[in-house]
Parts: sequence; C-alpha cells; structure tokens
Amino acid sequence: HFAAAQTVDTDWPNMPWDQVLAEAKGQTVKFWHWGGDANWNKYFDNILGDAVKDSGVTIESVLIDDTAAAVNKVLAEMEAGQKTDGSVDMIWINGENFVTLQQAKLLFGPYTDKLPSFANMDPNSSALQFDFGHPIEGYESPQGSSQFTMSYNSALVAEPPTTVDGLLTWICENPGQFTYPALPTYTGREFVMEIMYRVTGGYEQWQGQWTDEKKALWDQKSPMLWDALNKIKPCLWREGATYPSDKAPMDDLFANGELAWTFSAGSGESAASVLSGLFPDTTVTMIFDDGTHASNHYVAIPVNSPHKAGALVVANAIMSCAVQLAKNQPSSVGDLPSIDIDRCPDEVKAGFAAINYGVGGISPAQLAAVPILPMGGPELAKAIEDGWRVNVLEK
Amino acid sequence: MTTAQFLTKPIASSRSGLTLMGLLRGAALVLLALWLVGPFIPMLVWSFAHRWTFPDLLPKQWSLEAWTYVADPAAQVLPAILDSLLIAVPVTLLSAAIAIPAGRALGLHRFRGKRIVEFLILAPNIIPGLTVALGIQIVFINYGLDNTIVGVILVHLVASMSYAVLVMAGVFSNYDPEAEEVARTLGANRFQTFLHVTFPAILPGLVVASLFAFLISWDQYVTTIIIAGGFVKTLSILVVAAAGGGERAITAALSIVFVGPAILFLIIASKYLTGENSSAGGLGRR
Amino acid sequence: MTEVMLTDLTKNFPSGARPSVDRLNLTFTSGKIHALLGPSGCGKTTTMKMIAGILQPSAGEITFDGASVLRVRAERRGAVMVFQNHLLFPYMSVGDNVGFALKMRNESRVVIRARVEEMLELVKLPGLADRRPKQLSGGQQQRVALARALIVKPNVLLLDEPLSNLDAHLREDMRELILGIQRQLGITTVFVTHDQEEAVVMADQIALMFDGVLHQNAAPDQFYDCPASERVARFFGNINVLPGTYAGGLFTSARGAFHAPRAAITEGPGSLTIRPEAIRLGRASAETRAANQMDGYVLSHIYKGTHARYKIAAGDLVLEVVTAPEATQLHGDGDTVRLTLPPEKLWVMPRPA
Amino acid sequence: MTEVMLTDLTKNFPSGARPSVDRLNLTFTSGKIHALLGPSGCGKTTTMKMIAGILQPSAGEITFDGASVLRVRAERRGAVMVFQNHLLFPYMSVGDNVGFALKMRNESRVVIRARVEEMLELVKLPGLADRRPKQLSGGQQQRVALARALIVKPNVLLLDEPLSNLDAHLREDMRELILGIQRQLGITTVFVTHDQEEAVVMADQIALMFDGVLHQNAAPDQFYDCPASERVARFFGNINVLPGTYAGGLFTSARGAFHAPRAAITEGPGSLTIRPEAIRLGRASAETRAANQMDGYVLSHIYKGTHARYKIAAGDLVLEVVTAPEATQLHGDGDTVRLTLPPEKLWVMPRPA
Amino acid sequence: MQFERLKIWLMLAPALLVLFAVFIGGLGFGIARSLNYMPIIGLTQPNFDAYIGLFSLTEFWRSLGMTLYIALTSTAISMVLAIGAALLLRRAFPSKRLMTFLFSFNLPIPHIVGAIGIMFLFAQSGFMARIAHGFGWIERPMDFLVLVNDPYAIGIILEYVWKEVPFIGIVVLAVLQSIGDDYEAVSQTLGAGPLQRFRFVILPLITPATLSVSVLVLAFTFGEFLIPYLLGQTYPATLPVLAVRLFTDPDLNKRPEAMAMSILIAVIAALMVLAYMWLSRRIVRSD
Ligand SMILES: Nc1ncnc2c1ncn2[C@@H]1O[C@H](COP(=O)(O)OP(=O)(O)OP(=O)(O)O)[C@@H](O)[C@H]1O
Ligand SMILES: Nc1ncnc2c1ncn2[C@@H]1O[C@H](COP(=O)(O)OP(=O)(O)OP(=O)(O)O)[C@@H](O)[C@H]1O
Ligand SMILES: [Mg+2]
Ligand SMILES: [Mg+2]
Repeated sequence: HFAAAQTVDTDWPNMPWDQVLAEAKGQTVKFWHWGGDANWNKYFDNILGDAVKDSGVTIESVLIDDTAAAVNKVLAEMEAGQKTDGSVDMIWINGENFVTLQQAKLLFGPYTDKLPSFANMDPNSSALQFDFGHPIEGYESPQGSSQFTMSYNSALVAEPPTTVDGLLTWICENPGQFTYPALPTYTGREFVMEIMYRVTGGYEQWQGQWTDEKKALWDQKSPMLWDALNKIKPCLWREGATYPSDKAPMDDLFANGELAWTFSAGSGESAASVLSGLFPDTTVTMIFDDGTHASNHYVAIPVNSPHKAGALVVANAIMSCAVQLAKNQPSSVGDLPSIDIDRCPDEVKAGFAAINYGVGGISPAQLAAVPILPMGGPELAKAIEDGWRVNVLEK
Repeated sequence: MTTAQFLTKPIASSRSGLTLMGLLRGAALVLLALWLVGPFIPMLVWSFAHRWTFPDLLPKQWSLEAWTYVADPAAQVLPAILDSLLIAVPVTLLSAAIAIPAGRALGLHRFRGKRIVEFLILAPNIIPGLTVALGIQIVFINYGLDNTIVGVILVHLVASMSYAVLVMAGVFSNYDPEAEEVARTLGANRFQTFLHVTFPAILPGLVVASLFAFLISWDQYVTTIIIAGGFVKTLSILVVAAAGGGERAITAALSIVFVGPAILFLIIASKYLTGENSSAGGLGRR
Repeated sequence: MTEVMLTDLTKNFPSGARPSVDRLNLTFTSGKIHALLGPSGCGKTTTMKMIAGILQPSAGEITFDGASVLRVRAERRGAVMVFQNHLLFPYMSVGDNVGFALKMRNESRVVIRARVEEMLELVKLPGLADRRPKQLSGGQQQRVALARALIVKPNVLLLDEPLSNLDAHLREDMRELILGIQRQLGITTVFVTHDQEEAVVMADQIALMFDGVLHQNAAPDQFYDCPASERVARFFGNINVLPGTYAGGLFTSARGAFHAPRAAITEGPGSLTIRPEAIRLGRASAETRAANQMDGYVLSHIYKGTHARYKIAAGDLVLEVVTAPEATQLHGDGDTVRLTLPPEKLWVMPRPA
Repeated sequence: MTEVMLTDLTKNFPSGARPSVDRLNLTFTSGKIHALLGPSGCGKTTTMKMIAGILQPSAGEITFDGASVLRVRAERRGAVMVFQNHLLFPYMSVGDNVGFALKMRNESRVVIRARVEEMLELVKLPGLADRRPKQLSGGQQQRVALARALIVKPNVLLLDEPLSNLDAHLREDMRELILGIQRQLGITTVFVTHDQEEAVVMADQIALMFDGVLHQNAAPDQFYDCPASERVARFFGNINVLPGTYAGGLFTSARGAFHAPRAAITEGPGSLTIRPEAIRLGRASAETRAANQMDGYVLSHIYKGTHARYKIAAGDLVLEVVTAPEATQLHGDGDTVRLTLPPEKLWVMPRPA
Repeated sequence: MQFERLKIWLMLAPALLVLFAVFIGGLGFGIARSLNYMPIIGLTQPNFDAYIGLFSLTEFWRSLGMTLYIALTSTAISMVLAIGAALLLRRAFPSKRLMTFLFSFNLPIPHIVGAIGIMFLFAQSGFMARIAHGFGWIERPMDFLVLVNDPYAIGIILEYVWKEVPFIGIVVLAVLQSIGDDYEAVSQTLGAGPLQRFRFVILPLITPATLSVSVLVLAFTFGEFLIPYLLGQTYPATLPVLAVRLFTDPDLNKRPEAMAMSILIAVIAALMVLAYMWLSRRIVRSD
C-alpha cells in the first residue's frame, strides 16, 4: 500500500508535527478544487488561506470544473515518471475518485492521525471510517459534511410534502415543475438513491460489501426503482424528455421559477443562493421526515506532491474549530462541520449557536431531528448510474 | 426584386436615398445587429443583478456583488489576465509568422502532397483537444515543458496556427504575386518586397487570421488545464469553473472581463475588418 | 552600359505544348535601344521576364557584361521592367508607387518627394501623387508605371508595351522622355511594341520573333531592305514576294528573270522581294520588256494625299506599288501597266522548301 | 439598331477636382460605328461605363431608343463592354470566359462549346479553351476579352481600346472581325482608341473629347477639313494654325490677308487652318505675293519615300507642308520659299479670347 | 523546378515542425491508450476491445446521428447566413463601421459565454419568454417554446450559428473587399443578373476562403463538448459529451474507451471534412 509513497525519502510516519511545520514553512500548496462557486473560492483563499498564513504556507487555488481533471493530471504525471515533483498538492475529493486514486496507489498516506486538529473529531465518527462505504484508512481527511435536503419555492408550492411518497405524488399532481439532474451527476444520483431506499423497502439491505447476493438482490429489486422513476417521468419538467446536465442548470431553472423544487447534497447551499441573489427569497429548505443521506467531503494528497508538509498543514487547518465555524456561516459556504463542536473552545461553541441560517436555510436542529441515512458503496452507485441510463433515460 | 438583387451589388441603383431596397437593407442590418448583440444584453444585465427571476424583464434589485467578487484577489482575475496575455500574445505572433509562409505555399502553389499537408494542418481542429492533450502532457513532462508557460504556448500554437494557416491559404489564393515581381525589378530585396508589397496586400487577411489565433488561445481551456493546470491560470479556466457553478451574476461579470481584452484586440483590428483599405489584395485570383 | 547576352535561352511552361521561347541567341548591345517585335504570343514578355530575373529559364544562359546572372536575384540585376498590364501597387498612392524604387534604396523622404513630383511632371501627371491607382484612367496608370521605372537609373530598362494606351501626342512625348533618359545615361533598353513604326523610329536595333524563335535581329531599315525571310518581309507589311530560283546573280521566276545582285543566298530556291516604293510604274507598251520588268494590271488604288498606293495583279501574284500622288492621273483601275524593278533594290531571301 | 443618346451627362468622382465627364450631349446613331477619341484621362472610359450601366452618372440622362435607361440594370441594357484592362475571370478557363454570356442566357452546353470554339477561331486562338487567363500573353488575353464580348449579339457594343496590345496584322484582322459582326447585325458600336488612324479608318463618326467636354462630333474627314477649334486641329496632327480676324470672307493675320470662303464663324477673332498637303510650295521670288500667299524659309525637311515633309518658318509661326518626294530636289533647308494656300482649302475656326 | 519544390516545403516547414513536434506525439499516446495500452493502471496488452465495446452500444450510434445532424446543420446555416451578411456589409452605408464592428463583436466571446447568453435569451424562463409574458402570450415558463435542451438541438444550433456566422462572415468580407467590383461589372455587362453574378462570379471567388473556414466550423461543431453539454438534450448526447463522460468516469478502466471515442470522433470528422471539401468544390466548380 505504501509502496508508492516510499519513493519519497522522508520518513513521514515518524515525523513529529513540529518538523512538518518547519518543513512546510514557505511552501505553496497547489490545491485543486471545484471552482464553480464564488463562496467556496473565497473561503479557500481568504478563510483557509489566512488560517495557514501564520505557518508560512500559501494556498494556490487551481479552479477546475471536475475532480477528474486533477485525477487525470496525477495519473499522467505518474505515467510519465514524474514521481516526486507533481503539480497537484491537494485535491478536493470524495467517493469514487478517491477510490480510484487510492486503488491506483496514487495517494499519500495514511496521514490523518498526524493532524493535531483531529483532536476536534469524534474518533468514532463515520466520516473518518468510510467514504461511500469505502474504507478511508487515513488517505483523506474530512473538510466538512453535508446532508441531502429539498428546497422549494413557497410561492409555487402551497402544501409541501414531507416524505418521498408525498413528493412523488406531488410531482404528478403538479406536472412540469420538478426534475432531477441526469445521472451520473453526483446530485442526480443522490436523489435517485433517496427514492431507491424508499421504494425497495429500506436502506439497511444495501449496506455492507457488494457481494453476489447483493447483486442478486439488486437485480431483483431495481425494477421497482425504475418503475417509480418512469411513473413520474411524464410529470417531470419537459415531460422527462431531457434532464438538466447538472445541479447548476437545475438551480437555474429553480431560480427562474421554471421549477418549484431543487435539492442539494449540502444543506447550506440554498441559503447561500438566496443570499447571493440567485434563488428567490421565497425559497424554503426542508428535509424528509424519515431522514436523508449525509456524506462528507475530503481532501487528499497525491503521492507525487512535492509539498506534502504544506498540504498537511492545510489539511490540519481545515479541521480547526475556527475554520469550521467560519465555513458554516451562511454568508460563507454554509458547509456543515465535520468536527464535534463540543470539543471546541467555548467562544467557538457560542459562535455556532449564534449562526442565523437565514432565508432558505435549515438549522442543525431541524437536521438533527431526523435520522441520517448512510451512503451506499461505489458499486451500488455505479449500478444505479448504469441502470438509470438503460431503464429510465433511454426508455 | 429578388433577395439576390438585394444582396449583390446594386451597381446602377437609383440615386435617391430612400428606396424599398434601401429599407429592406436597413431592416436586415438592424435585425442582424440585434441578433448579434442579443445574447450579450442579458449577460450585461446579469452582471449587475441581484436576483432576477421570471417574469421580471429587469432585475428588481441591482448590485455590484459580482463585480466586487471579480475584484477580490480570491477570484484571481488579475493574474489570470496576465497569464492569458502572456500566452495569447506570443501564440498570435508565432501563428502569424508560421501562417504567412505556409499559407502562401498552400494558397499559391500546386505541388505533390498538398492535400496531405492541408489535411495535416487541419488535423488539430478535427481531433478533440482532450485526445492529444493527455499524450502531449506526457511528452512535455519528459522535456520539462509541462506546467510552464512555454508548454502552454506550444500547445495553443498547434490549434491557433492551424486556423491561421488555413485562413492565410484562403487569403493567398486571391493574391497576385506579380506585384512582387514588379517590386523585385525595382530593386526591392526579398524583405523589402515582403514589407512593402506582400504585407500590405495580405494585411486585412493577416489581421483576421491573427485575431482568430488570438481568440483560440484566449479560449483554450482543456489543453491549458492539462498541460499546466495549477501553474498557469488563464481567464478561460476561471470562466469555465464559474459557469459550472451556475452563479449567473459572477459568470456574467467574469465573461465580460474575459471578453474585454479580446474586444480591445478587435477594436484595433476593426480598421482592417471594415475594409477601409479594400483595394488591398490582388484581384481575386486563384 | 550593360551588354545583355542571351544564349540558347529557352522557356517551357508546364501547360504549353511548344516552348514559349526557343533557343534564343541574342545580344542587346550596351547603351543602345532595342525593340523586341513579333506577333501576339511569340514570347516577348516571357523573354523580358527572364532577363529581369522573375522567370526562371528552362535552359540557356543570360549574361550581363559577360557574367551569368542566372543566379543573381531580380533585385540585384539592376534590370527594371515596365509590365504590359501596368501592375501598380493598388494599396499605395500614385506618389508612393512612383517613389518605390527610391524608397528601396533608402533615399530620404525629401529627395523621394522631389523626384516623384519631377517624374510625375515628366509623364504629364502633375498633382496626382495622392490619388490611388484605381482612380486613374488607363493611360494615366500606364504613365505612372513608366514613371515608376524611369525614376531610377537602371543598367537595363525593359519596357513591355509601355505606351500602348496613349494617344499619338502623349506617345511622342513619352518616347522622347524614354529616349532622353536612355541617351543621357546610356541605359541598355529593350522595349516591346506592337507598333512597327514606333519600333523603326525609336530602335537602334530590332529583334523579330515568331513562335518563340528569333527570325532577324538587325537595324530597322534592314527589315525593309533585306528581310531574312518572306515571313519577316510580310510582317513588315511588304507583300511583294516572288518565288523562284537564284543562281549567279540572276533570279528566275514565273514572272521572268531579274538581275539581283543583293542576296542572302548564293543559289537555289529563293524569294525575291522589293519595297513598294522602289517599284517604278510605267505604261505597258508593245515594246518587249527590258530586264527586270514585268507587266500587270491595276487591281485597285488609293489616293493618300501625300502618295498613292496601287495593287497590281501579275499572274497569280499581287504586288503593291507606292507612287507619287500624280501617278493617279496616269493609271486607273484595270489599266495594264509595266513595272520596273531596279536591280539594286532587289533582295533575294532563302525560301524554305 | 439602338440609338444611344446622352443628354447633359456628367460624372463627378468624389476625389476628382473637375468633373471627369462634363455635360456631355452626344448621340450614337443606330447601327453605326462611333469612335470616342481624346487624350488620356479625358473621360472616355467613364462615359462608356455610364452607358453600360456600371457607373452611375452624377447628372444627366442616357436613353436607348428614346427610353431612359438610368433605372435599367446593366445586365438588362444589352450593352456589352470590353474593358481596357481585359478583366478576364481568373478562376475560369479561357473557354468558360468566352462562353460566359451564353451561359448567362442558359444556352445548352453543346451550343456554348461550339460557339466558343468558333469565336476562339475568329480571334486566332484556336485550341486555347482550356488554358487559364494567366497562362496567356497580353495580346492573347485581349483577344479573349474581345471574343467574350462578341459572342453575344448585343444592342450596343462598347469597346475600350480593344486592340491596343496587338500588332498591325492581328489588329487589321480584329478590326475586320468587329466590322463584320457590326455590319451583319447592325449593332450600335462605340469604340475607344488612342490611334487616330484607326478611328479614321473604322468609324463612321468620331466624337472628340478634352477634359470631359465634347469638342467635336463629326465624320472623320471633317476633323481634317473643318476642325472645330485649334485644339481639335492640333489633336489631329495639324499645326498649321494662324491667329487673326475674320470678316466678309477675308481673313486678316500678321502673315497677310487670305480669302477663306469656308468658316465656322461669320466675323470676329478666328484661327485659320489648312492641311499640310493642301499647301503648295514654290520658289520665293521678287514678284509681290499674290492673294493667299506667304513667304517663309525651310527649317527642316524629311524625305519619306512616298512624300516629303517640310517645316517652314514664317515669322513667329511654324507651318508644316507635305509635298511630293520630288520637291526635295528643289528646296533644301534654309531656302526661302513661297507658300500658296488655296482659298477652297482654308478653314476659319473660332478663337477663344 | 527542383528548387521551387524545395522552397515550397521550406515555407511549410515551421508549420509542420510544430505539428509533428507537439501534436503527432500526443496523438500517438492517445491512440495507444485507445488500444487498451496503459501500463500505469495495469493495461499492457493492446487490443481493440474499447472500439468493439463502443460499436456495440446503441447510444453510440444514436449519438453519432445526433452529432452529424448538429454539425452539418449548423455549418450549412452559418455558411449561408455568413455569406449573406458579408454581402450585405460590404456596400458602403452610413453606419457601416459600426455595423461591421458589431458583426465582429461576438468573435472574441468564447463559446461558453455564448451558450450562457443563448440560455439567458431562449430558455423557457429566458429573456424572450419574459417578453412573451409581458405581452401576455404565456403564463408560465413551460408555456414558452422549447428552444434549449430540446430534442432538435435548436439551442445548440442557435449558439453555433450565432458564433460562427461572424467567424465565416468576416473572412468572406475580407475576401470580397479584396476582390473589388470589377468582375461583377464585367459580368453584368455580359448579361449576368444578380443571381448569376452571385453564382458565377462572387461564389467562385470566395469559395477557397469560405471553404477553409467553414471546414473549421464543421470540425469544431462536430468535436465540441461544452455547448451540447450545456444546451443539449440528455439523450441522445453528442459523441464528445459521451467521450467526456467516459473520460471523467472515476473508473480508470473507462479511459481506453474514452480515448477510442475521441479517436473515432476525429476519424469521423476527418471523413466528413474530406467529403465536405470534395462536395463543395464539385458544386462550385461544376457548371
Ligand atoms: N475612381 C475615380 N476617382 C477619381 N477620379 C477618377 C476615377 N476614375 C477616373 N478618374 C479620373 O477621371 C478622368 C477620366 O477618366 P477615364 O478613365 O474616363 O479616362 P479615359 O479617357 O478613359 O483615359 P485613358 O485613355 O487614359 O484610358 C481621369 O482624369 C481620371 O483620373
Ligand atoms: N504561365 C503560362 N503557362 C503556359 N503558357 C504560357 C504562360 N505564359 C505565357 N504562355 C504562352 O507563352 C507564349 C508566349 O507568351 P508571351 O507572354 O511571352 O507572349 P508575348 O510575345 O508577350 O505576346 P503579347 O504581345 O500578346 O503580349 C504564349 O503563347 C502564351 O500563351
Ligand atoms: Mg506580352
Ligand atoms: Mg480609359
């Protein structure tokens, strides 16, 4: 596992944090991340950038539109024998891309236990154990967490449903005002998975390793999902003839009143959109009565990063209480903290308590009132994506 | 009156100003103008809009948020402008320098293998950037050209040059080299002949070719990010990233910034596009 | 001051069936004016372009003062050419066109402006320096092209029908301009004209080509007095050609025998020729014809004020005779006449079999 | 069969100081051949382009058979023009160029091909149909342009120096071709030439312009016998012009008084002119001069074979006299001579003050 | 002669050098990958599996049809409109400078921005729909015409046409202006009417340049990813959208297929370009 990383002659596992700090001084960390959101960009440059400035580390954002760009970059560099002097120091990553890089042994690690700010985390938090059901093993560190929430335009939706079944009924009673992004987009798949859990009779059966039995189960039960989706298809926006290519175009439709609903894998995003003037101020965010998915997003360090010390300092800063608080503000990115707030100093705790989640926002209390549904593994995700194309899209 | 009459040269049209044809022409021109700037109008409005939802014709609330963001160092706009220029300008100059002789060879001469050369030069425009960029990246890593401006310039050059060569080939196919012969007998050496005879004759075409070369480099996204993502950041990387995020106001503002320098180039070039020196070029020969 | 020598000069165009210029051997003597004559398409322009260096010969040699110039680039040869189709630089003003060669020599702007004004004056186009070529009439363009070439002092001046679009008066003025410059500087000048008269008046030497081949290169009067062939004679407007055989100074033909001391051949088949002005016209009489006389009848005649021109039929031949205008009082159409062909005016040319 | 009438036709180019064509009133009679003459830049091409319909007049009227054509598009006027600078379509073969007009009439391909071959034959370019214009010599291009225009039977044929690049022989052939077609079809033909002689030989009527203004429109011999002004006389090569005053059939000048029954004016200041051939040259004698005589001395003379040409100085005037060649035996340079100017050959023109 | 030929190749040398030094090498790697040769992820046995896999997909064939349709339609429309606009613009008229500037105004605007603009304008909630609402023609966005993300790719074609008309037009304009009026005048006196002047004089003169640029447009519209991604229907997507989807698939084993797809796009585009050039030359020349 560690073979690739050992090409670097530094003895990382045994390096004390002080030495990491010393080495990091003066390093510029090339942080490849999604650049589609101004708030996130500002967060990386200002909040996070300020947080590592004292350590003499500079963050240089590389704005990309798809994590695959970073993955391909690392891949190409390694392929060309660029094993120590790569151009990616840190990637915003999660799920399948993480699995891909990790399986190709292109990630540096395990490193998470080195980070002092991990003291802020509950060691048993699933955020540290599994990403998409895949064991993390210390190769990526959390940035924050997000929970799937629905948002509707209260000017268009008088009586919002509070369950998935209710939503499905509402869709066909109000044709043309709902849609979801085409798969394999992340958001689209999240939505389909929410439905899947309901129509196939619960999420529990999908947990765990993707065994042959699971596969058989999938073959048996997936038609229920396709039926449900095909049933709402004629009631969707454009009668299901086409789907938004991603979440952003769907949000656009929502912003313009073409859609009555949108949804997000991150609970704070709608509030931020209202604040930035994109969404109407009649936007309301809600969560299903029986809970929704939650997931975490991470950063990882490629094995050929020349600034691993600096990257470690950044990863550490991300998990600091102050940064997590600042990031949670709706005026920033409204991203949920991955840390255990109780482990933070009092003023941070007070800060969290004082956050006003604003118009279109949803408070941690509301979220906490419903259960968190675990994510399925990558194989399940892939099965949903492939099946959706054949059984829904191309039908 | 046929449409063609309306479009071709009204050589002996009437002297009075207002005619049916004049009106039709006028109407067509106005339509054309509207169609051309149409998509840009909502963009301009969006960059100053704070919430602009259906069915409002204009936003209810105006704001400078987007522009504030663009001015924020976090948006990386200034370094991106610099990098974009640092790449696009050399690419343009090199493309022009390559395209003049190559366009001449293709436009004026017949030779064995011409079709193949034409096709090879067309190839970078046929083959998707992604297909080659990854391979090029590996080649460049071996030469230490990855993550450098020079590397990006070289990659952009392939596409830009190929456009420029093809445009110049078209220009030269209408060029009469006999004027050069005259100049030579009048004692102009090759360089002087080029400078005083060839250059002014092909100038309008060359400006168009350079403009395209510039714009292609200016617009490149995939190849830039693959060859030097993280080291070289251009405006187009910013715009594509923003467009993916769906924040209309910021996308609109960034787009406007993005378009600015290119429009500047256009203004400089427009003297040649409007055909003020329309006598340039030989009489349409082939 | 440059002697231009062409040796076996040949040009084949890819698409042409025959060579456009075929093994041309010709010397343009230093400081003289030469005319290049021949029917349309005979290779005049092609020859000039090869001398100027803008067309590569297919074979043969060109020397300037004995040194080969084949590898000398056009701009170094010092041969300035005025093209048949003017070819002014369209995007330059008239003044810039005229001053072009000086600019190439990095003359100062002031000098150029002065010389340009001077040249435009000489070609009678003062004040047009700021126009565009497109805004000039055809003849004006031609004069600008001439001015552009004459502004420098070249070693060799090549003029391809430089005056074809000008009326008689301007033509004369321009001829004088060219001659003046040529004489003053002793430039070797070659010019093409479709106007024989112009060639005769202006040139020291005329080279006549047919189908890419040189047929005669001589002083102008030679073309009238001793043309190299029937074709040459006819090109110079002389239709008085009798076929026959020549031997011992006597030319024998179907029209009788003629004493002809001047001949290009010593014996064998030949053609006898004589200029129309040299034939003496008399009344036919019963007297037997003397030597060098023949009878015919008047086919037609024209009175031209200064002279009269008769067409006389003699057997299957038609001869042309030019006489003083008074002759018309003596001979009318249909009259039988006796022609006297003075021996010293006769010329015997080779006749291809 | 079309009568072309120009009324007050005027053309001002934006950049030109003077009008290029200035209130031109001219009728081109149906079915006749007209020459348009004048020095370079006088407005000949401009006039033709306006008739053809490719240049818009600034003022004035053009009618074909009485109907205004100002609003008729060029392609409907039926006026075909041969341009001074040929303007062959460079991207078409020679054959396609020649057949262009037929193609525009949707003639069948077979017909076109046959007619093209025929026309190329007529302009002596058989077999060149597949060449590109660039591969032709200057004269060949000119003939192709001619063939392209002659292939159709237009109402009006406008020829702008159509033969300027051809040698005498081809020129004559082409003239005959044009005349043949013109006569056969009765096309109203207007041609420009810089060659007066050509104009005189070919045209039924000549219009002479200076600086955009019409100066005389008459049959060719009129230009010699009764030129409209001194300028016209000089343009036609006649320098014999005496200033003086005219009254009651008598012309009084510094050189004496002359009986001159023929005059364009009745009295007032005028210029007396006479053709060089009409002056009789005699020995000066002590006898007093008779009427219509004057004395002078020979400045120079040339023997021309068919005639002799004298330059005679008389006071501050120089006159030209053409005589029979024999005169050279009587009068040498420097001799004093007596000139007789026969009254019936004299012509008095108006003289601008 | 020999020397002439050498000169021609010397003139081409810089262009070919850049091409071979940068482009061909990269292409080689691409082809290798499409043949399932990618040692970094353990693929070391070249084969044609990726291609075979693609050919057996119905989506591939439907996408191919869609892509061809979009490329051909937008190129044809752009070319026709561009020539029309250039003819319109070449005459002198009072606001010519301004118009020509406006005409070239969207040249520097990147396609993505154009796509956003088109979306702003023509989406069911776009500017047009709002105007329609203002007139009381529609009530809700869904009442408006489907012009974006529509089954006939109207949105995509609109964007391409919007952007490419000035692109082709400016070149045509430059050529038209260098030609001048003389040839048209000649043809006119020879009896050529407006249509014939266009067909037999203008068209042959502008063909070489128009062809070279519209071929570029054809290739571009065939290979472009972003515009159909933003403005197209989900299914069938165009080939480049398909390729990019494979390319960004987290499963690295999809990379050979992605490469094979790009190579196929290139090959098909090349064939199409060849056919296009051959056809248009024939049409213009044949007479
Ligand atoms: N486009 C133009 N702009 C300004 N002046 C022009 C233009 N075209 C012609 N002229 C001027 O108008 C006058 C008449 O020109 P035109 O071509 O009719 O002369 P022309 O009689 O045909 O002369 P030539 O025998 O030299 O061909 C000339 O003085 C010329 O300079
Ligand atoms: N590029 C070419 N390709 C093929 N043949 C050509 C080319 N240029 C000229 N020719 C041919 O070569 C011959 C000589 O041409 P050239 O131009 O020298 O004639 P020229 O004597 O100048 O005639 P003109 O008096 O008509 O101008 C002509 O028959 C012509 O058709
Ligand atoms: Mg010639
Ligand atoms: Mg003229």
